Amino acid sequence: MRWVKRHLLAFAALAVLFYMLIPNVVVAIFSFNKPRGRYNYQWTEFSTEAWQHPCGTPGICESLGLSLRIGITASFVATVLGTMVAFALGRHRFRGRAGTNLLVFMPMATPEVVMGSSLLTLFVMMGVPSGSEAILIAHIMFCLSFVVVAVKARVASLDPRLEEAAADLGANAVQTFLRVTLPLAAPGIAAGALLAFSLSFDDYIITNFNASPSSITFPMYVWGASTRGTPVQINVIGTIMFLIALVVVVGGQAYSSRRQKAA
Amino acid sequence: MAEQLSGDLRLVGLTKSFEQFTAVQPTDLTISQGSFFALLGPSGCGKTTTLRMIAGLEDPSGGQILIGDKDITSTKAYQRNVNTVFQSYALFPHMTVLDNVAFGLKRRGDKDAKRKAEEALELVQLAEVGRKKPVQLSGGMQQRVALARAIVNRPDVLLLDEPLGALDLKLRRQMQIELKRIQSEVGITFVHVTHDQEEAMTMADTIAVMNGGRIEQLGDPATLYESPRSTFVANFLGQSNLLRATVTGEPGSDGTVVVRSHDTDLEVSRAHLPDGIREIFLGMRPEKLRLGTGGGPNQLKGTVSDVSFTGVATQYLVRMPWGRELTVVQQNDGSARAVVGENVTISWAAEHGFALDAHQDADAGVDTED
Amino acid sequence: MAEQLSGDLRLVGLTKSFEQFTAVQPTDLTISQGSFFALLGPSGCGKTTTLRMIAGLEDPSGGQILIGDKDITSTKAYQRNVNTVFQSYALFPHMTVLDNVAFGLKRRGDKDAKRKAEEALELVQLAEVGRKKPVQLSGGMQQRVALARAIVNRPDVLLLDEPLGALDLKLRRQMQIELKRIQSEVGITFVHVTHDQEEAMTMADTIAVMNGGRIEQLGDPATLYESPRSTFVANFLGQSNLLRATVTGEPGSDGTVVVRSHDTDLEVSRAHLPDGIREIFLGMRPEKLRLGTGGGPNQLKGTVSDVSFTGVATQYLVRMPWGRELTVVQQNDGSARAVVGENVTISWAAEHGFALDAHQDADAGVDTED
Amino acid sequence: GSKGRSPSASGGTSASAKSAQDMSASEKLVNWSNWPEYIDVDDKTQKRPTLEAFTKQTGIKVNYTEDYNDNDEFYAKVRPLLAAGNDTGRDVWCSTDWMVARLIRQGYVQKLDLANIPNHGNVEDSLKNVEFDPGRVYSLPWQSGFAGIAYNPKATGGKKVETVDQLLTDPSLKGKVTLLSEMRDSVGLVMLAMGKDITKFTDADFNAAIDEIKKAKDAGQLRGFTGNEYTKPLAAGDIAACIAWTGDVVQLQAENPSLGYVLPQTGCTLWSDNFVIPAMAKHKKNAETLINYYYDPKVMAQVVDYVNYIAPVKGSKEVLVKEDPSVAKNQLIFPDPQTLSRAHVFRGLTPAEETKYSAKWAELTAS
Amino acid sequence: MASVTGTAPALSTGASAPPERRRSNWVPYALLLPGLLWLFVFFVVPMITLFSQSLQEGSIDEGYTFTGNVGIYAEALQSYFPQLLRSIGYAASATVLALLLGYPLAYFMALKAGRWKNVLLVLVIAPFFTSFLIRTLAWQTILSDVGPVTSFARSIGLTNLLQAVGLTSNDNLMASKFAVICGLTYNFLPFMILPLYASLERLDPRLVEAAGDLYASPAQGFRFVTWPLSLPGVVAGTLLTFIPAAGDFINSKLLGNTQTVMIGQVIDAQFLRVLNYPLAAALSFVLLVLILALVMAYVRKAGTEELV
Ligand SMILES: Nc1ncnc2c1ncn2[C@@H]1O[C@H](COP(=O)(O)OP(=O)(O)OP(=O)(O)O)[C@@H](O)[C@H]1O
Ligand SMILES: Nc1ncnc2c1ncn2[C@@H]1O[C@H](COP(=O)(O)OP(=O)(O)OP(=O)(O)O)[C@@H](O)[C@H]1O
Ligand SMILES: NCCCCNCCCN
Ligand SMILES: [Mg+2]
Ligand SMILES: [Mg+2]
Repeated sequence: MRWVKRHLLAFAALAVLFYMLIPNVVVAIFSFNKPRGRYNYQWTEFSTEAWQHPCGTPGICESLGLSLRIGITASFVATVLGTMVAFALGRHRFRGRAGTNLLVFMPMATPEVVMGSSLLTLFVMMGVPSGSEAILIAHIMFCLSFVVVAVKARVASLDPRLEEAAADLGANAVQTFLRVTLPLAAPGIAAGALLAFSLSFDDYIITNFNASPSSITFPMYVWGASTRGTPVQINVIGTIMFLIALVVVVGGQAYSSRRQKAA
Repeated sequence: MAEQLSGDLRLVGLTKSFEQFTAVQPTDLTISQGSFFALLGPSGCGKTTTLRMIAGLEDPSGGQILIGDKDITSTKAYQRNVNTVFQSYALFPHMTVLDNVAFGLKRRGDKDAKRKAEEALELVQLAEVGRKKPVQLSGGMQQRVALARAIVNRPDVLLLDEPLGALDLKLRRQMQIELKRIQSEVGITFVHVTHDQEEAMTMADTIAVMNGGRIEQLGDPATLYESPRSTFVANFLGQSNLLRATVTGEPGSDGTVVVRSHDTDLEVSRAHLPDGIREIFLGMRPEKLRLGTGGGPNQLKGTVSDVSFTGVATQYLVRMPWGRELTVVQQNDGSARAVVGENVTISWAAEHGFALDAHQDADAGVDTED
Repeated sequence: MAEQLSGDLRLVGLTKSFEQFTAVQPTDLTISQGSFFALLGPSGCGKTTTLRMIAGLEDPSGGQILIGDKDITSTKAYQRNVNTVFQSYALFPHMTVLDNVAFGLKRRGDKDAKRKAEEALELVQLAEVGRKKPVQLSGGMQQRVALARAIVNRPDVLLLDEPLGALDLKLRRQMQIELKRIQSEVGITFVHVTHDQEEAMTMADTIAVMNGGRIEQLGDPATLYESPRSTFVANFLGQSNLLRATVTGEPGSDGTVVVRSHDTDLEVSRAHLPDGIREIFLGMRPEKLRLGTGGGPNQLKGTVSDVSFTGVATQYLVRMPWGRELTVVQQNDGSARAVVGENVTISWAAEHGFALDAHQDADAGVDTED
Repeated sequence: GSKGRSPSASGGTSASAKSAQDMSASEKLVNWSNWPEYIDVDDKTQKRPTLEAFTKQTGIKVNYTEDYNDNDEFYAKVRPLLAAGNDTGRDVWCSTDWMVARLIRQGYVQKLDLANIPNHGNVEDSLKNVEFDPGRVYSLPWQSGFAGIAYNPKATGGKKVETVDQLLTDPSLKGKVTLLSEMRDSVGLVMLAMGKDITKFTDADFNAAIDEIKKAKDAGQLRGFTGNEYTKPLAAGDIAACIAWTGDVVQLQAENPSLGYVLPQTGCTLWSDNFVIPAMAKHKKNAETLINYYYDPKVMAQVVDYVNYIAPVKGSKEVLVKEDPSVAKNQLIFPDPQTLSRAHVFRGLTPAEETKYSAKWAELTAS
Repeated sequence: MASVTGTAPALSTGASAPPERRRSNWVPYALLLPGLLWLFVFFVVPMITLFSQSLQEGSIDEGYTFTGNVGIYAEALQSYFPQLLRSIGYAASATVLALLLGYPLAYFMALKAGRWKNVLLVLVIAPFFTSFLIRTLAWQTILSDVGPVTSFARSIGLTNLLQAVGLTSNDNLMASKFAVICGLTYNFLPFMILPLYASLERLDPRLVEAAGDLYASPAQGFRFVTWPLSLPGVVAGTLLTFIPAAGDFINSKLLGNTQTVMIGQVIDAQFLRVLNYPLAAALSFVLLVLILALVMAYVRKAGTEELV
């Protein structure tokens, strides 16, 4: 009993973690299902068929590919733009700081429905056709704020004396930036990019407002499929993405801790 | 850039103001090449600002900085042949120790950067930690890396901003010895900022005591210590006993002058008395005072109010009839010790006293905290 | 909880092991009520661990802790009448200084918490900063707040874990005086951890020198300093010159014994020589050595290799014919100074030497950095 | 758009649809948006046999997208593009009658070039001349069907659900009933149950039906209003009973024979979904070729055999009688006059009525 | 990846202004320009367009004309006040729940997990990469009326209890207030945990020890030291949870019923089904302003000055 009491916190934490992971577990389990009809909601039979043909349903891998392309492009652009803004905010004093902060904060405080619909109104007015370009623009927009916030936190905690030390040791402004500032801000930038990618990859609401039939992203595909019965391949791809994320994050961790420990 | 235009470091009317506030008053100073120069003063007196101007990290509001004949006032930091050991070390956390040390050389395109960096690490006895990251080192080791990183560039001038401030006493003493050794080995000009006076005195050839943005006194350690020219220097550089006194007599044939303090006649060397001043503070260093009558013509009686043993020496506080306590330090060389409550006589030689103009604050420099 | 079951603090066989490693060996110790006790030792020797066990922040692996007759070994930290001044201060950053100080009183439901906290702040001369947040204070001020926060609870025992470690020398000396004053005013038991030996000697009634989880020697400062019982204590508590020697003679009528070191006969008090040992280290403190022949029967000749002026005193390194350097400290009381290269004689009185068993490391405790 | 006017502006009645340059010849492609589960699928390979055959036959690739889940939703998706005169990315889709009426009125669909659809004459006579598209100038039906009541006995505890009343009030179904977001089907069925004639009802009739549904909603009886996405939860048993479209349920019954489906005694709705070609479609001719293909009775029979809706193409029954008699006998697929007498077509609405009723319906369903 | 938690200080308390730099003054503006331009063109301008849209009148067929009709706001509020209130209520409940669930986990990860810390962190972040739609659909499966979870809940009387307190309307778990709030909580939990973790990880454990040393029981130590010091994380986490939760409609759509419709669902339907653009736009602004007002009030109360 005392043992239980002492480990109460651990139990609570693990219970919460369980709650957070249970859908993934269910998704993974059902990725090995062989549904009798067209709906994959009831366990019938073990099968690795979907794993052997992850693209076996029309459109699924195209939509995954599109989501990955948009996710990578959007997170790249948002990371570049956001990092620049974060550096300005974290490293410089200038007039209009407060306004800039507000402008960066607002997209995070705006419900997605509102953002998606307002963009649609604008695009229609400007004659920008719906489709992957429109989606990309939207994704860059809402990822930007999150990148700024993630990178700014890091930049603000950087010791400005390190840059002075670099200058003192003969590094000019460009060298100082490339050799000292950027590497030190890198974890924040990586975190921002990762966050941006996951937000873009996962977005449905804003995307839905700006998509065209030729730009079905993976979440839209899932949504569409859910109205008719989701193919097992969706579970397979969901599980693969989860595993990739685990590998990427664990790998990143291992890499940075190995760098830290470097003999 | 690589040419070694070495020479004395000269500050000419150098000054720095921040908005409302002048951190460094116009300062003229020459620091000769290859010397170990210490800048000493209380917190906020402008030491770091001065150093930063020399390094090029702060733009002077006025004046010039020269090395030899070359005016470097408007040269950028990365173009100056000056390096700094920062108080915070400012080691690059993402690089190995070796990369840290090689950083400056690489920026200048030195082909031999790695070998030179390894040599520099050997100089500070850290050859074996080159592959580690700075966080994996102790404070003392980090400090030595910072030193190697600066020295390896063979700058004309090396600036050290309280490099030992964060170390504990024992390590600090060790590092002081090491710094001295390195300086005599590489022979470049060291400008060392500290607010530990003992550190300054053991290490420097010349000390400048700064106060409120001005250099208050400049000289070799012994001269500064034995003949301070202001109460501030007297109190800041070591401890001083200051007695308010009036010059009553004329110089005698033995070169001493009689002054009167608290109804007692005391003698002070003529040489130590500024001209034309009658109201003075008579100052005596604690270690110059003797308990007993053997010390000289000057004698005061009092009661021991505190005794504290510090190992090498014992420090006594002796309360004077007029309430003030004098500090006496006596080496524990086996001579008899006084006890609290004992009535004692304090004596000292006339030449060990120094006189200061009484028109200043007797406690200036005592309490360095604001 | 509020009852004041005061009395001596006793550790009985107290020990602490972390997994593979024993940080504190079984220790017996009695610290009498109202005394100022200092725990001294190099980094990692187990000082903090000992304190944390007393505070209840670490569970002992064995042994007991008693205050008076009350066994508090298994009492929770928050139920012990013991308070700690942490090395890091550990002030609550989100509370005002006053709230920090009142924290402990409020937890015990003291109605008068605010007034008492204000008084405590007055005691440490910080009455006027009560409304500020800790970050707005200088290091020295923060340290005093931490002190007030602990003292205000009138604990049976106050634990101070290197409270001055982060302060600079000048501020440190000031705070030492203040701590002493407060201790004598409030009269509670202080257990003070430091690795600054000078601090321990000036402040404590009793000092325990710890090494590798054991208390190596215990006593009042002067005894510990003058009669260390191991090379570790001799080197760690101040500096020592240690000469390898062999006891050659029998005790003479004057109470001295003749020992032979580097082909020279030297004398040492019989009282300072442990029984039955022939191979010894003969130890002399630097301030006990005289330059010149006036010091006593023991004389060695050598050459001055370094002179360093520290204000109060001058430190000489004198190289012996067999290569080793001896350290001599001489108070700057006006006596003549030697210069580098000068051939000098060093002398000392027989009763100022101490002898240690030579079967130990002569350099133990010299270099405290690992 | 001009200032102060919304981007949605344009419209007015009887505007004519803009056409784009037809790329059919150079791009052998047609983009078709359709409702889910509305085409034949080979359950083993997940391929669509009639579509593949079409491609083989004509060399025209079909981008078949099942993104038509609900008329309003789909209209909202394409309307901004149509209004702005842009290509919607689709060459053909299947809209329900009333939506076709709206699209024609808005000028968002193009006239069919019947020369490209020689099979168009195969359309059932009853569907040839419809009110909203006299002479079938703009549209041709794809499938017809009824909206009736479906239930899953597993979830009702074996109970049959056969009346609209049960749907709306039976406490044992509380929270497990869905209606269609398609106003004409849901309101139509309720009005019929209230004894009204949906071919000529009044505002009051309409309002009364709305009130009835609202009562059920406020009581917590309804789980939701759905487009075509009711099928999976119905099959799973998460929906106990609902208003559903015939073919969907007949398809489900193949896997879940216990599923019940009834056309209520009080009456059900009958509707068609029709091919239309939107303005600015890039592959109009290919779309017409596609329509023509499906108007071959043999092809249509193949589709109907799978989707189980009512074929609008003459001769397909004959094909099926031979190939799959069980389907040919199914009243829901080839209804006899008696069954048909129970089915009614929701009357056409004036634009003003449509606005008014949709607003009411929206207020009920979208909140 | 610990650094993802960098978001935390994000919305947290006033980071001190950066030191003055000796760079020429155009540098910050050059850095800001592309990013801010992007935000301006694709966020601010659409917002203005949307606002203008809300003040137009007309119909989808006839087109809309700007009339400055502010009455629409009254209408929007009047018709959809319950949904608005419900959204705030659900979002607030989900936020509180996420805090209650997230805090122990974040605390455990930051202070007790030792070498498991990174593993746990990874497990918290990784689900982000499985589309949240897939995960929400998985909840449909898990909570299915005919699934084992619901059966179990029935057998232990949980369904009755939930029904009694009005969180469900029948003996199922799905399609209820309960399911929606659970779904919202689940979906935004990582946004709560990461900032909490970041601020708890910065917590100096010695402060908690100091509280114990000063007679604070573990509960008091938490109340007076740990909790207040984790407030920046709490503020950031609650904002990052509450804001998107209040505007969400996926959860209420997929897990709710006709009684649990949230305002996001209404806006979505008005935009994408009903095509009443002015009303939809007005509702969007009502929601936006309401959220901003709540956030401002909250942030002021919580004592955080700089938002980002
Ligand atoms: N950027 C600045 N803006 C305004 N005032 C400044 C700035 N930098 C320094 N000062 C002020 O100039 C004075 C001198 O500062 P400086 O850092 O040179 O002192 P210091 O002698 O190095 O003190 P310390 O011993 O504490 O390091 C201080 O009063 C400080 O507050
Ligand atoms: N939680 C722990 N787990 C394992 N080893 C520990 C732990 N805490 C302390 N130690 C070890 O116990 C030894 C004594 O540590 P302690 O902190 O008591 O030293 P100290 O005398 O206070 O040193 P310092 O002067 O550096 O503060 C050290 O070797 C330390 O590494
Ligand atoms: N699965 C195909 C369903 C087609 C339904 N059409 C809707 C007609 C509405 N009256
Ligand atoms: Mg400084
Ligand atoms: Mg310690």
